[in-house]
Amino acid sequence: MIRIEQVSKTFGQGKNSVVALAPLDQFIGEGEFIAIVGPSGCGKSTLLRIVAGLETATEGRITLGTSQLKRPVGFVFQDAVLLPWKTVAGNIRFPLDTSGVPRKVGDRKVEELVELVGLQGFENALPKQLSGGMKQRTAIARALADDPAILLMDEPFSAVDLMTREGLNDELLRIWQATGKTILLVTHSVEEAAYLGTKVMVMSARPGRLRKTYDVALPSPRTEETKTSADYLDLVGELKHMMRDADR
Amino acid sequence: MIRIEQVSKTFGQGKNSVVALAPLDQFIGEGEFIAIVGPSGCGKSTLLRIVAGLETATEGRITLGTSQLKRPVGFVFQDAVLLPWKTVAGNIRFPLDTSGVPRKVGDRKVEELVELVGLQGFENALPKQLSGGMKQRTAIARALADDPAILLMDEPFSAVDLMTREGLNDELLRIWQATGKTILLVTHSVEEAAYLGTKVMVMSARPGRLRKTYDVALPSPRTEETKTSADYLDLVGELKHMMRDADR
Amino acid sequence: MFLRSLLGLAGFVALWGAAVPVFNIPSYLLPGPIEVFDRICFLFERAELAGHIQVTVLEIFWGFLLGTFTGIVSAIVFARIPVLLRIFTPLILLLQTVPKIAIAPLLLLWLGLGLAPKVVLVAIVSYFPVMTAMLSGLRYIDKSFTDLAGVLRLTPWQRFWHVELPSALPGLFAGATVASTLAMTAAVIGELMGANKGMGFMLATGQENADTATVIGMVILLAFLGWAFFSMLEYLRKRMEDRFS
Amino acid sequence: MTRASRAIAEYGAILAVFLFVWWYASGPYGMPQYLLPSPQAVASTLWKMLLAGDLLPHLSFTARNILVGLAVSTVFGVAFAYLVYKFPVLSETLEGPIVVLQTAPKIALAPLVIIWFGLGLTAKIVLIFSLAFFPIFAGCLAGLRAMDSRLQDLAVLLNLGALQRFVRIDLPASLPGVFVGLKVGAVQALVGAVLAEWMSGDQGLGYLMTFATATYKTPMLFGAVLLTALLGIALHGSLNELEARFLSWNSSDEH
Amino acid sequence: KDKVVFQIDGNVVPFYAPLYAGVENGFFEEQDIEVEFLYAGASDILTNIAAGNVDFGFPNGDAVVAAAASGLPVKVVHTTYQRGIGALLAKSESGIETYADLKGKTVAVTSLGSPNYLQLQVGLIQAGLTIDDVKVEVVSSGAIVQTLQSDDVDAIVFSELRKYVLEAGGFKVNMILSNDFLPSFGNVVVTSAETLADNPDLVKRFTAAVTKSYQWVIDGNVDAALQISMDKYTPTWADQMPILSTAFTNTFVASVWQSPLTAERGLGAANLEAWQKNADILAEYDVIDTAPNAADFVVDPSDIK
Ligand SMILES: Nc1ncnc2c1ncn2[C@@H]1O[C@H](COP(=O)(O)OP(=O)(O)OP(=O)(O)O)[C@@H](O)[C@H]1O
Ligand SMILES: Nc1ncnc2c1ncn2[C@@H]1O[C@H](COP(=O)(O)OP(=O)(O)OP(=O)(O)O)[C@@H](O)[C@H]1O
Ligand SMILES: [Mg+2]
Ligand SMILES: [Mg+2]
Repeated sequence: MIRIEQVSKTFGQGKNSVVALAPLDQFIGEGEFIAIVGPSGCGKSTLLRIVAGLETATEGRITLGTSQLKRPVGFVFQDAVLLPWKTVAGNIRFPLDTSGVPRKVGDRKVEELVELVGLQGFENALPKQLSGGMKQRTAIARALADDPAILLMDEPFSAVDLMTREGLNDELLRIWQATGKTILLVTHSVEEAAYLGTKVMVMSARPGRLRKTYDVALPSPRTEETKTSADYLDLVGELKHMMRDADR
Repeated sequence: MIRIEQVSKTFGQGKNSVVALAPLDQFIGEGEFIAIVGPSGCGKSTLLRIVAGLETATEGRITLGTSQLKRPVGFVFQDAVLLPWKTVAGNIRFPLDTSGVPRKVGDRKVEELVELVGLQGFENALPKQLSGGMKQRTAIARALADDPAILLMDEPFSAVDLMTREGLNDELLRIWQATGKTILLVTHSVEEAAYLGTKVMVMSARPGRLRKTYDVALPSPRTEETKTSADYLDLVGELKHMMRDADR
Repeated sequence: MFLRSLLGLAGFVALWGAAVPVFNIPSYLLPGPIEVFDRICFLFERAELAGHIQVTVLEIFWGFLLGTFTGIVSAIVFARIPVLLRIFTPLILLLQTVPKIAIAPLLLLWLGLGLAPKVVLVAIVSYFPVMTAMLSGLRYIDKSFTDLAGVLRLTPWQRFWHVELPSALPGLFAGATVASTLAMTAAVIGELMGANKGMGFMLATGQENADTATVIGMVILLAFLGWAFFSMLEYLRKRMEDRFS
Repeated sequence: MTRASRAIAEYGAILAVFLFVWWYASGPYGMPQYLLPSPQAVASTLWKMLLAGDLLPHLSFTARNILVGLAVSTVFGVAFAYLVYKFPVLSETLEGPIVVLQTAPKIALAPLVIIWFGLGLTAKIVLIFSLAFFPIFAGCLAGLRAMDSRLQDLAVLLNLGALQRFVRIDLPASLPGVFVGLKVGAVQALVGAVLAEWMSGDQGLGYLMTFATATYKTPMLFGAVLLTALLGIALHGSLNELEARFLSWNSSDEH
Repeated sequence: KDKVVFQIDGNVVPFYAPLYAGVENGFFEEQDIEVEFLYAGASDILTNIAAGNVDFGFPNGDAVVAAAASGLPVKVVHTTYQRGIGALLAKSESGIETYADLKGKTVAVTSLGSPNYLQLQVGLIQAGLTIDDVKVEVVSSGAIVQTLQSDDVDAIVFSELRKYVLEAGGFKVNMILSNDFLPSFGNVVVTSAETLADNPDLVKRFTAAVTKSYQWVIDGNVDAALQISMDKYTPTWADQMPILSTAFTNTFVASVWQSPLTAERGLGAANLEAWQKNADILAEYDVIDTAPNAADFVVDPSDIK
């Protein structure tokens, strides 16, 4: 459960200040999958960072209702953020190593995750030897490694091709359904938002504010068929319309 | 004009070597707009970097037939690469400053470009104060600044929202038509590839090789209508099919 | 690498050997390599040079260790609590800039005549480059790494060991290299302020006696020691880099 | 509290503590004057010297030598680091020898430097240079080596000439390292200046110290030491200020 | 058995051979004293003694006067060198034979606070010149001899003993002893007032051992003492034995360690008048603010109870 109350964020002071986020309210229940869409620079990353506790809100309050106190959230950063001195496997197992998971258990988990994101054969590659998409997939695997109750993902699939993306979308849905995680996912693809989310938050630009939150009334589990259903197509259309509007 | 002859690239040596690019041939005429699609890690970035001279091909030859000898290519990197000590305006004008363009002329050009990528009001922001999409747009503006004859763009629109992306697509088309640049653009969106390219190169993964080059027989100039034309939709369908195949 | 250094060394010695007769340099200004070599052998045989070297090496070893350790630890503390940095900076600079010879009697008074004052002196001078480098490494650490550490709720120790140290490592090694050279100088200075052992003492003896061959001989031995020190640091650096990859 | 007033408060507090401890040690605790003169004695000595015009010439002499030496060291340190960075072959053959040269104790070489370079200003600058060069060199080199390699791609793409590449990309990118080197180098320059004056000449704070030591004018000795330290603090402060100005883009704090 | 730290001015040089020989011959052992030699500059030695860092010191007399004038609680307990050994040294080929010849020349001293600088001033004044008639350079003791050798300066005012070093280096040297116009003392044994008051017995035994050491050398053992020094303490000087032997016999034995006074009262005897004169001159030339009372810091060895 995440309760966002009147959270706003202003960077800088005085004349040079930028209002990244106007006061924003949102309640996110346990096990919900929230997709966030909005124009570039509208404060999506900022919102996620505030929820993760990386940025303090200028005003307002965030309440995380999670029992997993030590490491409440997993985070996929917009730009991967891999430790350059660690290999793919090393990066993925980093959250495990730092929370004292036994070596053996970690090894198994890493192997599983490498396969999930399709990086078999690159376990021992260093980040500088990876393509953009491969870095991003490593970061996704890392965020999943220690099974956080809340998963915050900032455009996790932006650098991967359509096929991989669809595969990862389905994997994410599967994991979500199996574990009941609460997920916040920022994306630029309204199709993705509609396909994955239980709710879609549409934000508008400068100062970033929540325009509307859509409840997605598509049946679960979602499959390829979902993408051809009239409800889905309607929602996508509506979201696109909304976005075009939001941008003005 | 770019002639790619039997170009291949292998990273590393011996057991750890990775074949990023299998021998690849492609002729790209003056003023063509080539879109490149392919799964993550198939060597798209590598190919662009070889064309730009940032990486030497293990084998084969690249010939650039351009009169603009000093600075033949403009490049949009997959991950922005801005000078962290320069502002948005400073980054955009960097190619101008370093080629001795008079201050005044540069100022005007920068203003124009800032508007093109929608960063008005952020001219004096430092990269660390920008959102992901804003960084990427700054990088696009910089690549356009000194009007290179060849433009190499590595997923330039991956971090911007759909609306901005469509706007930038149309701007790019306009610039291309007005200036007759040769453009190579890597994208994960087959729709984008079909909409923009005169040719679409489809690559397949590991080792990256050229699967097929499609000639796009859509009328020019392309407009919103193009996106509803049967030819376009056919091409997109075919490309998607090809991609699904390529991935296996 | 080793061979190349050896070649460079041979070239240097040859140049030196040639320059002395060619430019007719009197030996009280610059004795030839053979004379210096003879003198070193002589000192080994007759003046227990090996014992002197051992004393100096010990001083450098403990002092460098102490200085580096406090440098790293205090940099971490300073980075977390900037007020402390501002408060301690003047004192640290005072310690660094006080001519050691000027306060020698005070040091002896507090630390005695043995190894301790020399070790402390070496520690003081090694401290500063290491602390400065570490502090800079921590200050300019890539912000996204800090974010990662924040998200993973790393403990301070984990944060240091897995994120901060590897990031700061290149700068830290540069600092340690600088510190190593200063450490050697400090050991020698320490021995000048009241000693009867060590290479610095030997060197002062040579100086006092206008015995340029001994002075140059000591300088060369110290240089060898410095080279060994540097090679050790390089080795360590490579090992550390492996450890963190 | 504003930045300035906070700084004044902090420095005031630390100064007060420092003076108190000093006063206590030299007064009530009973350290004899010849080991540790009281702060009052030092202050009054300095004040008398200042009034007699015996202080400022020494101070400015030392300060000037430090600045000149530091400037020369910076130019050569950065230039040399850049060469070594650009031509890795040089690094293999030169870095070791440079380090080794550095380990030669300056205090031992100081007399030789005076013998070789005479008694004038050159010898002093050479001595300062021999101390300050290496930290700057090492810092700059570390800064260059830690540079984001993607910036090099940008330089290649824009076909920048050697000079532009240095001024516009390599130098700014290596500045964090350069500043580490400068801070350590500044302290070393100070040590070198004092050492040089200690060895020869009749001007400067270092000279004042030898004179005071030989004549047991301990208050003067401590006064000179204190002034040296103040010079060091001023230099360090200016470098911090410069760093804050030039590297604001790089610091992680957001103010 | 008492362990004492004995800090000697400068460094290990054969000029201290009597002390080394005394230790090797067991003269200190006989007094139940074990000596550890330590080295430093004169002013450091005196500060160390005052601070209690070391037990005995062997600095030059001028430094002791200056220290006493500054209130350091130090006591001369053995006036080992009965006169000063400061001297003006110039290469013979320079033609400098008197202070008058220095006009317009460059002269090096180790510090403007050193007694040598005072000697230079007084020497010039007595020759009808002033300090402004020469160019003075300050050069550290580690480099001063070389600056004369390399002709960076025309003369140096330093220790008489350097004459032998220079001659060993093949230079012909002219020398003017400062003591002739400005009485002072070379190396003397110093201890702290506290040690003297609390442990006079130790001081007595120590000075007795020092006396015995010097007496042994004076009694025809110059070469033997030098040999001991070369064997254990100053091996690098071995090839200069002949010169040193001459120097010892002609200078040290003849007129430095012995004087009419010592013939009367034994080695190390204190001539309080001479000390007082030394102090007065230092005060007169502003090296020290006020002259201390010689009786306050100089003790004749025979007076130690
Ligand atoms: N550290 C910072 N300092 C100052 N301004 C900042 C900072 N970080 C973000 N901003 C500003 O806050 C606004 C929102 O940024 P944010 O990164 O949240 O956008 P976003 O919605 O994630 O955009 P994108 O889709 O392009 O990533 C932007 O205008 C940006 O300039
Ligand atoms: N510097 C390098 N060293 C070693 N291997 C590398 C290096 N750069 C790229 N590779 C490898 O080359 C292959 C192709 O990489 P490239 O970056 O060209 O892929 P891409 O097609 O751009 O992928 P993406 O869409 O994910 O960006 C990858 O397998 C990658 O691991
Ligand atoms: Mg963002
Ligand atoms: Mg790529």
